[in-house]
Amino acid sequence: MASYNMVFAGFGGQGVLFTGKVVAYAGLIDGKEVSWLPSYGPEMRGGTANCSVCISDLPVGSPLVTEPDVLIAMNGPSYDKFIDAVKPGGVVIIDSSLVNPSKRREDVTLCEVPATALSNEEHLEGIANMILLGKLLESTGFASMETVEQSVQKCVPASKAHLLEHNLRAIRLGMEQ
Amino acid sequence: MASYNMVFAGFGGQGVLFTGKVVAYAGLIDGKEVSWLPSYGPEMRGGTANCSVCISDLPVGSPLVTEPDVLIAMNGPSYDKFIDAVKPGGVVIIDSSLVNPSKRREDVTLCEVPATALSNEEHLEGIANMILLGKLLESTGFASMETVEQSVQKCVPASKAHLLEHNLRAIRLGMEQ
Amino acid sequence: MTTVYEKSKMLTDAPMSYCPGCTHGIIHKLVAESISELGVEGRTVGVAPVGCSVMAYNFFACDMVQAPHGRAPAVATGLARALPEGVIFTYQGDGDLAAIGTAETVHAASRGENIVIIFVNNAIYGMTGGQMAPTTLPGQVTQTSPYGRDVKTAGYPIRICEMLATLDGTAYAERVSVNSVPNIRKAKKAIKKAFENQIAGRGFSIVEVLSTCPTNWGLTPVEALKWLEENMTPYYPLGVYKDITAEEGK
Amino acid sequence: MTTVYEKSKMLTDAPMSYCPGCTHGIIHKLVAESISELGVEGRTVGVAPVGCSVMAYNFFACDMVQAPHGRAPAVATGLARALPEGVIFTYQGDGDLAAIGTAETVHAASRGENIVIIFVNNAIYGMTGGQMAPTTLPGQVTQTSPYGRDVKTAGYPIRICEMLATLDGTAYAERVSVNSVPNIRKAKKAIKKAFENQIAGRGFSIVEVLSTCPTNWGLTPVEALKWLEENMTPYYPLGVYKDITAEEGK
Amino acid sequence: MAERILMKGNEAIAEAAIRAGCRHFFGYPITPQTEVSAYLAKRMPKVGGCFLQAESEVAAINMVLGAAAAGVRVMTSSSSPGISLKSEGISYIIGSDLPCVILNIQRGGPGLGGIQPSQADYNQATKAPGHGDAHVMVFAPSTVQEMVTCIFDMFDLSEQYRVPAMLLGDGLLGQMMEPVEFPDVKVTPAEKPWAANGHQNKREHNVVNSLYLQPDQLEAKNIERFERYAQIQANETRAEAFETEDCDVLVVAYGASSRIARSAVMNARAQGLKVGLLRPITLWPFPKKELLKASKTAKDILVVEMSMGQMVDDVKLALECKKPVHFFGHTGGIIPTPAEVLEQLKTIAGGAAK
Amino acid sequence: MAERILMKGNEAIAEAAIRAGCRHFFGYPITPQTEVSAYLAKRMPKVGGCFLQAESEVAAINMVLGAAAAGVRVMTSSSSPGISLKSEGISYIIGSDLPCVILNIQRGGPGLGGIQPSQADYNQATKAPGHGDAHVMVFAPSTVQEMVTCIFDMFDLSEQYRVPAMLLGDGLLGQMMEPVEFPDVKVTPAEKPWAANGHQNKREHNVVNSLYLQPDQLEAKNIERFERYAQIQANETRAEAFETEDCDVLVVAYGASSRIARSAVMNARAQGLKVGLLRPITLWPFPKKELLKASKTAKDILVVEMSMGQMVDDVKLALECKKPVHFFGHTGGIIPTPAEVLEQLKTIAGGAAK
Amino acid sequence: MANRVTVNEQICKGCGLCTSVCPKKIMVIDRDKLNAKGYNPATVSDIEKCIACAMCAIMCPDSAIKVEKE
Amino acid sequence: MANRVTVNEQICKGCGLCTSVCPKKIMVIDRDKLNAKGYNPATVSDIEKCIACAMCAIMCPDSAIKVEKE
Ligand SMILES: Cc1ncc(C[n+]2csc(CCOP(=O)(O)OP(=O)(O)O)c2C)c(N)n1
Ligand SMILES: Cc1ncc(C[n+]2csc(CCOP(=O)(O)OP(=O)(O)O)c2C)c(N)n1
Ligand code: SF4
Ligand code: SF4
Ligand code: SF4
Ligand code: SF4
Repeated sequence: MASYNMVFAGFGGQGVLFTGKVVAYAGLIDGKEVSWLPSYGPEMRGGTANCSVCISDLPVGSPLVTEPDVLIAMNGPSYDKFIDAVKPGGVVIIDSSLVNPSKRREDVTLCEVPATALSNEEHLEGIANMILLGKLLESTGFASMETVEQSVQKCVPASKAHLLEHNLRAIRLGMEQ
Repeated sequence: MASYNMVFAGFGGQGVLFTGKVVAYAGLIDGKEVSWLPSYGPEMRGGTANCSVCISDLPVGSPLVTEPDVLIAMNGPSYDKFIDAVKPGGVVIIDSSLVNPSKRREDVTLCEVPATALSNEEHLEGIANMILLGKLLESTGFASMETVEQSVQKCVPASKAHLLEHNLRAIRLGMEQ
Repeated sequence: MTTVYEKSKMLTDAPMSYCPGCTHGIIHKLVAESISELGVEGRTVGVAPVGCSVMAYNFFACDMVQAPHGRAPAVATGLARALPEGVIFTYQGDGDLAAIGTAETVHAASRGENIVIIFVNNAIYGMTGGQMAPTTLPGQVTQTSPYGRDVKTAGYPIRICEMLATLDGTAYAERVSVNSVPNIRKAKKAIKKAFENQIAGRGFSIVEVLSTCPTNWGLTPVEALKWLEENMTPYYPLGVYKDITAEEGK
Repeated sequence: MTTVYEKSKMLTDAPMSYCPGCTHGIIHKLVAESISELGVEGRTVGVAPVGCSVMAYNFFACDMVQAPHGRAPAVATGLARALPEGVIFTYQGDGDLAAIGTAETVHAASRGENIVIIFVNNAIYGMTGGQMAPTTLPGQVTQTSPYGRDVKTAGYPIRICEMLATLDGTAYAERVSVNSVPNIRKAKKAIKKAFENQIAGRGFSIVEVLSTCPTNWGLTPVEALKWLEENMTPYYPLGVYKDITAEEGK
Repeated sequence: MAERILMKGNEAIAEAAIRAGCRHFFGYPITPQTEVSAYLAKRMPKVGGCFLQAESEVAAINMVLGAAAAGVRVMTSSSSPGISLKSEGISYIIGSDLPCVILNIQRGGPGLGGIQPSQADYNQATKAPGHGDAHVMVFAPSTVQEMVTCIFDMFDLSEQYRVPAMLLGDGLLGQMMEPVEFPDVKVTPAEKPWAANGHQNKREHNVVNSLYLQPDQLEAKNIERFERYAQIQANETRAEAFETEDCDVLVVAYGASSRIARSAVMNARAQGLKVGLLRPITLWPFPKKELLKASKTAKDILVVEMSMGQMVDDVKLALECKKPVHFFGHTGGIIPTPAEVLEQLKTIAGGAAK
Repeated sequence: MAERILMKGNEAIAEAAIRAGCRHFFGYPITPQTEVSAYLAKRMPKVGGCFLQAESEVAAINMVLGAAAAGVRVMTSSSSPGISLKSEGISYIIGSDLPCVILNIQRGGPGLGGIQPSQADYNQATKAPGHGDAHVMVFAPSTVQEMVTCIFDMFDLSEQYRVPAMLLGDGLLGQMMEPVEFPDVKVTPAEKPWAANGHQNKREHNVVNSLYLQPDQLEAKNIERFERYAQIQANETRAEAFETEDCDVLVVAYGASSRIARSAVMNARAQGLKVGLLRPITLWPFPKKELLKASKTAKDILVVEMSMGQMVDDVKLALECKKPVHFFGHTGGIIPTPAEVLEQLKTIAGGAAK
Repeated sequence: MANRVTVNEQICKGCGLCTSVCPKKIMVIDRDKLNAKGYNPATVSDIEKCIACAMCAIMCPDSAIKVEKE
Repeated sequence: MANRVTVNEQICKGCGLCTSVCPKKIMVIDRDKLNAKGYNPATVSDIEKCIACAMCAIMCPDSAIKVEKE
């Protein structure tokens, strides 16, 4: 696949922007052209947040993904908002602890991961997003695990380096789902 | 003469703008096209003041007179500033109590009226300008005395109506010079 | 059953766009209740600022005008001059009123413009994501004072009521807080009094309301109330800074 | 023979553009003498306003920047931040400082910006031909208050020193007058002190100088001095409104 | 018709505004338009109107916003630097679809520049009166009398289209006196059901606003406004043609410089040169069809402006670059003379003859 | 070359400014450019620089004026309404011949408008950044990397020509992250013998000023400045041509919309349509000769903008109206999609084929 | 019969301000419920203890609470 | 020998401020002279009476006066 156009969406605070950044960085490490674009503005507060990520062999045109190949949805409103836009044949990954997919599409692959529940069980509180990232990795192979590890290292600020291992464990957990 | 392009110049306070206005109003009363344009800005304060007046049978183009047919100069700097611009054959009227015409031109008619001295003698203090206006009237005939009388009436504010007769007397005095 | 408390009719049904627990909402209620109780909804025109309360025009059930950032007092002046019978108020944040709008605020006060200003001081720029405001406390961390407000380079907070009280045109200036029910009750009295002044043509009234911004302070709504009390009130003492009716009474 | 008084070397030879008897010229002298006596001409940068003193850049023999109307304190802030060793001052009229420049003035003060402001209060807009200023006295006739300033519609005069004294960032605020030789001597002391503050890095100093505008007041220069004394000083009391060095001294 | 009296351009505007029903004026002093304020400060109290000197141009334009939102006829006045300061407010007024009248009695720029007459704010007025996709109607009268008639039209059209109207004058027109008479018309301001003037518990609450956080709503609003712009462009262009029927060279000039150009054209005709003048009275909308008509026989176009040449592009575009467009002008406050323009005309006519 | 890292456009600009020797920043918060300030608030103290949040945009631009007058490299940043507020100050900076860098990370307008990406301040930036005969250099990068290179150039060119430089970005470019690397160049700011930084009793006193009360002096100053403008127009135009050699339809687009246009062109080529893209990098000076070259084979031109169509006129003028110029765009914060542009290209190519 | 406290659950943002001021500690956040906007709304745990002081309602920024007295 | 007071007549604007403060009333406007700018300059009528107090010079807005002491 020459390019991935992904949307990461959820409530503010769930780490969807961070997840997108890790993915974009992985693309960069692999020498691809990448872009990351957040939604911004007041609607972010208390509302939903989302970002577009493009990974491609060619320079990225519009960084705004309007027809994603991949959708990661961490809450119901986000699922509802983006599900229709997903390209036929695309991949949709949801945190099934939070999303109850009202509408189902036949022409996309739906991966339901109870990420929040899992994170609580596995003492990975607050990083359900990384579990979903693992699932993304597993289902699309957009990068290698080594690349993603490096990427996480880049993205986790020095002050939070102690959380690195947690993040990686969550990703691995997600890959197994 | 189809048109008069005049410059009235002197120190601020000598009434050159007012004189110009009386002349312009006279033109208006006679059914001519007229314009009046003051110099403006900070240089007016303590410095020289001047205005351009056009009287014409045709609509006035530029109200700024750069080549006057008529120059009324009430102080030395004004004379010096404008004398070269006067059209050959033009009329130059000066208050000879205040202006000592350093430079003289052969190709213009110079009328020297000791207006300030006269005004003091004749108890017409402060309206030397009107004496010069009389001279202007006499030497160019740009309007009739009746017209000018009406014009002065228009221009003198109601609150100063008592000065009207003084003004007219000054004009008549000027005509006799 | 008798109703002890319910939503004011001067508020529309539109859900408010504020963050959970943001006291902007409380202040909205007090303004709405005051106008309602005075029975002047029909001739009131409010001016919304640029700030988190930019959409106040959707929440108040009176006619509303949205003003450029900081210019609400000027817009209100235009309204007040055009509508001599109008009850004109502005609702402004601290960035809006005390930074970009300083000149408009000072001059509306100095002119004794017959308007009410509701000044919401939350010590930060809420809408744009938490930058330093003129009212940000010394040492307070914000997006643009990441090492804490350093008064040596970023200057000192401005106490608006104290400053405006020096102006002859100011009829009434009081600082209140909405961090507790008793304080809310006092705030309500002050706001209502400001509107009474306006209706009586007494001129410029400002009520400065200490308010929270849990989101940009990085606190829970309840923690934010406490932070306000412990940090803001010492710097911004509550009380009446000017009141010409009191002076007249003397 | 010993020279008792002569033109300051900090003034250029350019003849001043002020009207005859306008006290702008006296204030220029005091500024120039202060800088000269402190020996800081070489590192001084002055900011000229928009107003009759717009061409101050031609009269002071130090580096000068001409600022947009009212923005001299902001321009001075840029200069002060760029030139930590610089001695930065602005010279502003009342329209410039107290009307359009209100926000810049208040915030430069509030920031404790290390600059000197020489504020020439002549109760009118001189340069534009005599319009009402924020400092125009109640009842005073100007081009835009032809029936006398009516405080009900045009508002009240602003007392800048009193207002700025409420700000923590203000180091020094004094009001002086140049209507007599003794007052000129006091004014000189105040201006020099402001510059001393600047050099010592004490922050924001403002000296408000009551000044005449014979031209637009419609008075002779000598009458104008008297008018100032009789009308302006009662409304604008001379004196020190803030002085952190005095407070430190206590 | 009433008596013709001599009046300064600035004062005539002020009087015209009052007669056009304007009872609210907010301004800040600046040369060369101070007479507008001075006149209204005297007159407004006599007619029960409001003259207020604001603390700044920024405050003044926002007072205008407030008064316009309340539904009254309102005007403000300034000159070049002050108009720049107003540009945020103007953009808001446009975005809020409010009517009002704005005067720009231009002076030399950029920066503090000078105070003598200039036409160097043409681009700002016609292309970018503020940020965003935004226009105001721009009127450029060339006589004191025309200033008066324009003011009446501006109040009416501004209300009709809910687009602010700007009078682009200059120090020459503002300061000069000319005979003027005031039409004796009855003014009927438009109904303003959208005004924020108190709902009196009789209607839903009105909101005057330019914020649309949803891009599709903002786009729709802009498209709707551009439809009104298109109507204005179709119906409200104004220009005067002078001696254009058979002209070889067409001069295009507006406002003060058109007066000079007109003299030059007359002198040129007197010398046998076939030249004419097209004088745009509206600058936005630009009078394209009038220009096309006037330039039919012309081989060359000469644009005369008191700027470095800002209208030139609009002339080229209107003519689809089909004729050579020359420029002559002065800037910084220098007023071109008829003789200079005549000189240019001779050179061009000479070149064209070859 | 240094490492490529992922960075937001706004942050990359801020970092680039620091590396280009800028140690003074004055700004006022506004979406969507707040990251510039946030970044510099953190970084400036670490490099001994000055980050100051001004009380308003008006104050900020005048602080820039002061710092620039003192001779240091200085930058300010805002978005559409804030740029309008700065227009008086910008005109003063131009009139005072001071160098500086100004960012406009555009959002939807007019008025408060919206906060989503827009390109509707094109006219303001290129034709009327303030009153008077005035221009700033306008750069319109289209990637985060290009933002960085532009910033370096802007500081240099601004000093070289003593003309302010504006980066005309938008919310999309400001908010997105892309890989970027910072060139490792040694910066040498120009000598500034004119600076008002204290004469140290070693030279005559310097004056930084834009006032010239004598019209002839003001005109002379303007003419001298326009000579510098002419040099800039001759030497500093920049544009990128993509697939233009044999194109039937040429798309012209800058900044964010050029990215979309580029995708559309690639897709169109894949479908066999002969289309190309000319992407102006400088908007003023407008890259005329580059456009003429790129459009040689083109029968039609399509301008794509995030506005109601503001660059269209410049394209027409550059081509002397010799080719049909079509327009497609969205405004108000809507970002056009490559598919929409492709659709337009097909229609035009179809029409052209007929 | 008890007093009545009605929480508009769709409007409530679960901020907890009401719970912090209730003198009887009967206003609580309902962790088991989630409204359409994703918030856990407030609810009254034991209405019998309610004294209809309306502190909760006065404090609620979103006017989500109505209090009626017996 | 007397003190010396020099008035720069070309710079003087004849405003009369100096004359108004001279304690000896010896600073006067010379109505018979007119400088290039059209002003009657100030002059000292009787230098012998001058006490070199420099009041005139301090008051002069145009720095037109220099005072030297014996
Ligand atoms: C001219 C202009 N400058 C800046 C902004 C961006 N802006 C929007 S809201 C805001 C500050 C809001 O803070 P505050 O007034 O304290 O209100 P709060 O959001 O805290 O309620 C700013 C700077 C703008 N919209 N317009
Ligand atoms: C933006 C702007 N607005 C207005 C003006 C016009 N203007 C020039 S000076 C001035 C006021 C001068 O009054 P003041 O500051 O009191 O100084 P003074 O002339 O009395 O010394 C004004 C309004 C201007 N140049 N720029
Ligand atoms: S950002 Fe702060 S002020 Fe704004 S709504 Fe949220 S909590 Fe309230
Ligand atoms: S107008 Fe007034 S302030 Fe200005 S120089 Fe003349 S007297 Fe002085
Ligand atoms: S205060 Fe209001 S919004 Fe907050 S939890 Fe209680 S009912 Fe809900
Ligand atoms: S004070 Fe100065 S300017 Fe005035 S009269 Fe005396 S010497 Fe001349």
